[in-house]
Amino acid sequence: MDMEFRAEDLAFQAEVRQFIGENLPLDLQEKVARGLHLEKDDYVLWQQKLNQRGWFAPHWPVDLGGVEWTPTQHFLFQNEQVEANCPPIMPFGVRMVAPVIFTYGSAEQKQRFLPSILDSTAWWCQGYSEPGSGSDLASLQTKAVREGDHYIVNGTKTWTTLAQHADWIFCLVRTSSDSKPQEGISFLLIDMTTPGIDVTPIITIDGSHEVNSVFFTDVRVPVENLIGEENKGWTYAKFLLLFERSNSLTGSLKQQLHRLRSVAGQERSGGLSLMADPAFAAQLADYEVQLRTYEFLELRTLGNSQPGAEASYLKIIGTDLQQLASELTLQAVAYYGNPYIHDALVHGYNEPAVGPEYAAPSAPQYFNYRKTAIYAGSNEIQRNILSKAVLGM
Amino acid sequence: MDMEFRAEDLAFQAEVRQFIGENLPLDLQEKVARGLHLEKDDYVLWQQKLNQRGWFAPHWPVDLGGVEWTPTQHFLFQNEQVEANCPPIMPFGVRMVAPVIFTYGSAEQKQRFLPSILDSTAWWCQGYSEPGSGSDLASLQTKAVREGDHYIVNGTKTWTTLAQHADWIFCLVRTSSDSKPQEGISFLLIDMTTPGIDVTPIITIDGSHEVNSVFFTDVRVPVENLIGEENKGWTYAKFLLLFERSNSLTGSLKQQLHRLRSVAGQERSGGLSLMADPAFAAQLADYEVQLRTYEFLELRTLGNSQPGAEASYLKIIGTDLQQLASELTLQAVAYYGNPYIHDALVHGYNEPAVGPEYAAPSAPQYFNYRKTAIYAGSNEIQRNILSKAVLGM
Amino acid sequence: MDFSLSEEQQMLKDSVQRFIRDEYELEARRKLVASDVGYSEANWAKMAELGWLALSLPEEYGGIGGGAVDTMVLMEEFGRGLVVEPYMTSIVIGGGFLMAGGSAAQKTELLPKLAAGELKLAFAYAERQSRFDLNDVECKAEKSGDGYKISGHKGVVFHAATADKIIVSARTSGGSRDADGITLFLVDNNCSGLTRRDYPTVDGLRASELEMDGVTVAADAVLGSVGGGAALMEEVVGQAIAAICAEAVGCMDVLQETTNEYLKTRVQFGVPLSKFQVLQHRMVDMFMECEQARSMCYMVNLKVGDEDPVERAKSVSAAKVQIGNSGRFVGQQSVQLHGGMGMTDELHVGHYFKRLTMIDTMFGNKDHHLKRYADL
Amino acid sequence: MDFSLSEEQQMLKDSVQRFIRDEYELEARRKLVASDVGYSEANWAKMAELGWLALSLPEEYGGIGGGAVDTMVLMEEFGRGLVVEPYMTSIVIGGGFLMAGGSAAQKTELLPKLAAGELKLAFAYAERQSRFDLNDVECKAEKSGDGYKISGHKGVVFHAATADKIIVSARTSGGSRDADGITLFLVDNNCSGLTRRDYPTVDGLRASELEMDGVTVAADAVLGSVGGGAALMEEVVGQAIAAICAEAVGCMDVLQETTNEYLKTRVQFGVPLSKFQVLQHRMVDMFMECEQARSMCYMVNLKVGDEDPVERAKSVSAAKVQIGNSGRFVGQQSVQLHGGMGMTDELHVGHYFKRLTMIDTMFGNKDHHLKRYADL
Repeated sequence: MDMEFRAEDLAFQAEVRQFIGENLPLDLQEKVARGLHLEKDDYVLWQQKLNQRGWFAPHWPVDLGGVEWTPTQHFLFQNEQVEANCPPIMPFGVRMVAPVIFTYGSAEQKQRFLPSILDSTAWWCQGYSEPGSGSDLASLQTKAVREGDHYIVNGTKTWTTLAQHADWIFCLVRTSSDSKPQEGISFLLIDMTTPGIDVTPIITIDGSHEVNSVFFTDVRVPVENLIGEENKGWTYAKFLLLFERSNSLTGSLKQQLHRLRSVAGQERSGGLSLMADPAFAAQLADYEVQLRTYEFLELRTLGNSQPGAEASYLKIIGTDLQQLASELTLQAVAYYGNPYIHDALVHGYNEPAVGPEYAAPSAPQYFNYRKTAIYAGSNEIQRNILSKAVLGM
Repeated sequence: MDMEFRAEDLAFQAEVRQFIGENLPLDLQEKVARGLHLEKDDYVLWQQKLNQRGWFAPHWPVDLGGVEWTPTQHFLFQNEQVEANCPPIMPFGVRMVAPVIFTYGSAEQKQRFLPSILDSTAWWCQGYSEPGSGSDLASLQTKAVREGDHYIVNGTKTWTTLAQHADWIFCLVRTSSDSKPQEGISFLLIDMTTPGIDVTPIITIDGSHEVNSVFFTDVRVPVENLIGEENKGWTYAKFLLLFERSNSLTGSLKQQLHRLRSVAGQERSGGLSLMADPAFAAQLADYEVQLRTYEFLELRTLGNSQPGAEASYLKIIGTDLQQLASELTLQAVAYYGNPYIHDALVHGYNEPAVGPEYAAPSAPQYFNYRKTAIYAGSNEIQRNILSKAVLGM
Repeated sequence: MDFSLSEEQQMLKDSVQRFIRDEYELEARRKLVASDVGYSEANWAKMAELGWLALSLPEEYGGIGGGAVDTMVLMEEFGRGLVVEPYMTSIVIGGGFLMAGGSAAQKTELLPKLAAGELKLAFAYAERQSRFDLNDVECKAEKSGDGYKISGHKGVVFHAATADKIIVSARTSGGSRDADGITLFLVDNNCSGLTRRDYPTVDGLRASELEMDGVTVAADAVLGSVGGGAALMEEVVGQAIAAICAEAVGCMDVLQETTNEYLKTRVQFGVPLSKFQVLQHRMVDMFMECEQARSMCYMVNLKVGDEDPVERAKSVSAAKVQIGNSGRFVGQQSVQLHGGMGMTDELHVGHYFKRLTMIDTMFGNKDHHLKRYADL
Repeated sequence: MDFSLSEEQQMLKDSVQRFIRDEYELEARRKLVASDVGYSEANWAKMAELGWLALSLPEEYGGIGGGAVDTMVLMEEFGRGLVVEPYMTSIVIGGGFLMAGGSAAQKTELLPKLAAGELKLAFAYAERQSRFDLNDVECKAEKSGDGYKISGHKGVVFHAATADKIIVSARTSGGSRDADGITLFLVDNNCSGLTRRDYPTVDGLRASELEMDGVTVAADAVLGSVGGGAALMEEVVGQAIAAICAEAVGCMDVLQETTNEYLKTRVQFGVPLSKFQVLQHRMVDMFMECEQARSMCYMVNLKVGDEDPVERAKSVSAAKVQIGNSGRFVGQQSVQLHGGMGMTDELHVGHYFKRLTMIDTMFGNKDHHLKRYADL
């Protein structure tokens, strides 16, 4: 057991820092630091920079564009990104559908889809949830009926994050209703420009447009867009869910903590900094202890390249902490959590801020982050999984 | 809506205070205040004093020895008792079996059993739980088989509080296994001196002997000791459980708070009183707010003479607070929660205390109070009840 | 001791419930929130007509002379309806200040108008540095001739844009955080030297930042005694907290009922969600939080007029702590148990959640009041 | 970065597990607890023989030269067995003080005996008023000839009765709570002027109150520098906390496993308790607390030797907070989920619960360390 970073790790860290310093535009960095809304172009710009350096898909197989990093290097890489306020990577292509494609897809599919994911020219979204299928994903009803060389897809997907930007959607569809719900599901890749697809925004309680409903009416999808075997999609779906849940959160939690500390340092209470208020200081310390615990919990699982049950508990604990940090930040800004000027959350807003500039995103982020305990399998579902998979109950 | 005590209420309160002042022995009062173990004689003494004044069974029908008090008077009476560190009333006779007897018993049973409950010459205990029947009380297996004028009882009861002092036990026994578990249960009153009854102590984690196992081997119980109808005992059992759960806790919670404040006022931290420590002060204030909430929750239900679902939520919230107060007290005494000298918890211990005198009962009480969330239907069972009875889930 | 409503209170409750049913369907409210002023003048007129604006005001000035419990009955139903009209700022706070500190002339002039719906008031007290301390006042009022010149900033002044007069706390003597030396002024909204920046709030209300640069007021604009504003604020803000607790209880009850209903109808894994024990217990916890919040709401409304200032302050702070904790739990869990649907602007769940979140902030959050309770 | 055990550590772990299996069945432990000295000298001799007493001591003085992680491996298994021998006080703390502050003469004389099981040490630091502040020391040591005269009280000194020497913190200068001016002394247990009152503790250990009335020690009884005891205590108590965290992790894991097993076998309402979703989720929460506690246990044992004192202190306090919180939850819920059975002295559940409760108190509870963390 040891915690040392070896010399080559430190050299790697320095290399990453230098790269970020030379490539991340300052205004983009500021946007991230201030918690403002990011545009599609913001994500794409940074993803392409990373790709030019060969660092966009480090977890992919090397022959497809991945890098042979040690777990420590992966950890350092992600940490540096977040510390430096780089835009987050959109996971739907590179971290979600790509592993499915390179694990279960055909040679043609790999050739066709992976390059545009790597260079971020194709934006993907995820067609899993449906209005009637939330926690019970396997009850999904979107139908795909084979007609010659095509599937005809009908149904509705919902909570589809950033579908408004998407070129492609990966979908779970029902190709058979004969047996157990899980057994009749297939995994389809669908071009968003196909006729019959309709994207409708869902405005969430924070006032933002992040998710959508996607309606499919007689959408014709070529059979070559089927991943693996027909009716075996549940296997691929679960594989992907593990990746979705095992997203490392230490970095973004630290970013939230930096912001919280910065806000609290500027807020006043009884003529002093809010940091000097014993009740607030105790809550902050408690949060920091929990975050440190989470970090070491994550580090302990670093070695496991194939995420298992720990994906579920990291998801539960990590999202609890995301919510807690956003709550403490909202508490810190006191009355200035009230003002809501939608445009103030966008970079380039030219009016002076109402109250302190840092206050504006606090309430929207708190409201928005309620989603984290719901999406990718609610935290209740994660506990169901753990009680069965780990505790054998 | 109003919170005023009327003039007659205040006069009543003064009367109760005067009575306590004139009748409660000082050494008994001190024993209660210090949280020491009480002997059987301590309970009996105070119960008999109350009975002499006609105040031992105020909730009974007037013709049997009760008093026509308003809910406010009941509240004031109990509050004064606790504020003055009177010993608690042992509920098994007067508050538990007696209402069953005067509601469902025969005239003969009333005549035979109620007087000795009133004058505390008979000590009762409760034969409900069994080793295999905890939360699932209706699964009980103790059998009573009719043989002429007697039932022959065989089986084991457990967690029987203070059975070592008991003259009588009221028991749920199985008289039929034909139908649903609830339908074959009968309610028997059993003389503890009957041959075939064996009482074995159970030592609990705090080191005390409060509960027992009671073994029945071919115990002959006259049929006239059956309450109501054979096989209908579940109805009487549920009636009694409501009384058990609707025990008012405000008074004893306030007593715990007094003790906690007194302890914290004497403990030092950083050269000051522990009360001046911001973290401790915040926890204490939080507890006081919760207690005040509980008090008003209880007051709101005062008017309901027949306790219903509120018995369950008062039980959950009240026992949570009992546990929390005992935990804060243990925290307050710091290292002096460690020493464990069994005899120091008994009045009349002549050695000097280890550390401050108030510290000795802290850890035992904390450990002992874990029972409160388990007994009388665990708090999980109470939530099951509420979700069905109140929320219709 | 008695926790039941009088016949008049029950009638008032029924009457407000009818109003909510008729005027406060979610779509109707959404339109009000999106409108120019952010609420409906027609509703305000109706509230005047129904006597609600007069409810808590004294009979000798055109009021009905109701007490805290009457206001509580009304506010609870306003909470259930997520009412956006400025009742709290104008009647509970504005009216409260006039009753507690107004001169005979001020009462005679203003209270009848308030009761009739012809006058609206707002209360400007928070400042950038003040956090929740009412006595942390840097805004200055200097003697100028017979009157005063007020300069400084006030933040997050609810319903300032539509108020005729704004009650402003300013320092006439003493240091930044002294209790002594704070004076309250009735300032005309359109007076010179006053700049307002209006904006919507996350929970669908309106508020403003005020900049005062030598706003001139006459001596009769002083509300209460010169330098004695702290005690007056403590009293009236106590009443406001008691009222907002009732609003919160209304919000919580709706969320609890709605969520319970949702769990019974939403089927997953072949059964209604209400059959999952974990969700049953969560609902029980929500239910218990509602009952506890209601208990403290009754408590504070019965005690807010207590003569002992320590007992009064403890009651107010204890209630605010409980309401903050209960509101947080019920709000968060309502969203969680609704799953994705709870995250949408389309359902009313999120709107109640947001309102409850902001109620915790109003007049000091739970941390502030816990500390205040501990210090009393 | 690497969180796996070395081959030697794995062998050590196996060896302790065998010892626990053979010697620490619940009944055997119960007898030790009820015995005169409260533990087994035979076990102590066996620990010496197996090299465990020498594990953390330096090779040049008869030790094995192991690090914090080695001690962690051992202590975790001791936690699983609820071992009552005075390893923590004698070896981790006593040995730790000698290594960190002992003179060459003290090391040469005492460390080999410690490693061989021929010497036991205890540590007397707490006082009636000190709460968890190591530097709140009123016990006085005054210069007397070449040596010192020590007077004062020390409370809850673990395993003092069976220690040969007691390390005592006393004030040689400065005010009651100054960090400067505290000196540590090696005091013979049977010296004149020292009165001991011995008693059992709630978790089955032994402790004593010490009264010192002019206890005379020579100059070479000073451990470390005169007046420099605070830094020495900070260092060694940090190591002790790292070790006790491992013990707690062992306790928690046993409780979690036992409770899970119990739920699977205990049938109520016709099904095992493990089929109730509420209990499933509770068990998951217990499991997650165990995993979190283990993570922080690794963290603190890897960082307790960090050269940066702030980082070291933060690591120690953060770990103690997490262990306190996790231990409280796991302990309380183990009893709750065992129902009535969990309340009995007969089952081992309560014994682990009591030990975890007292571990939270040792060297400062979670509140103390949360404040210390915040202040760093």
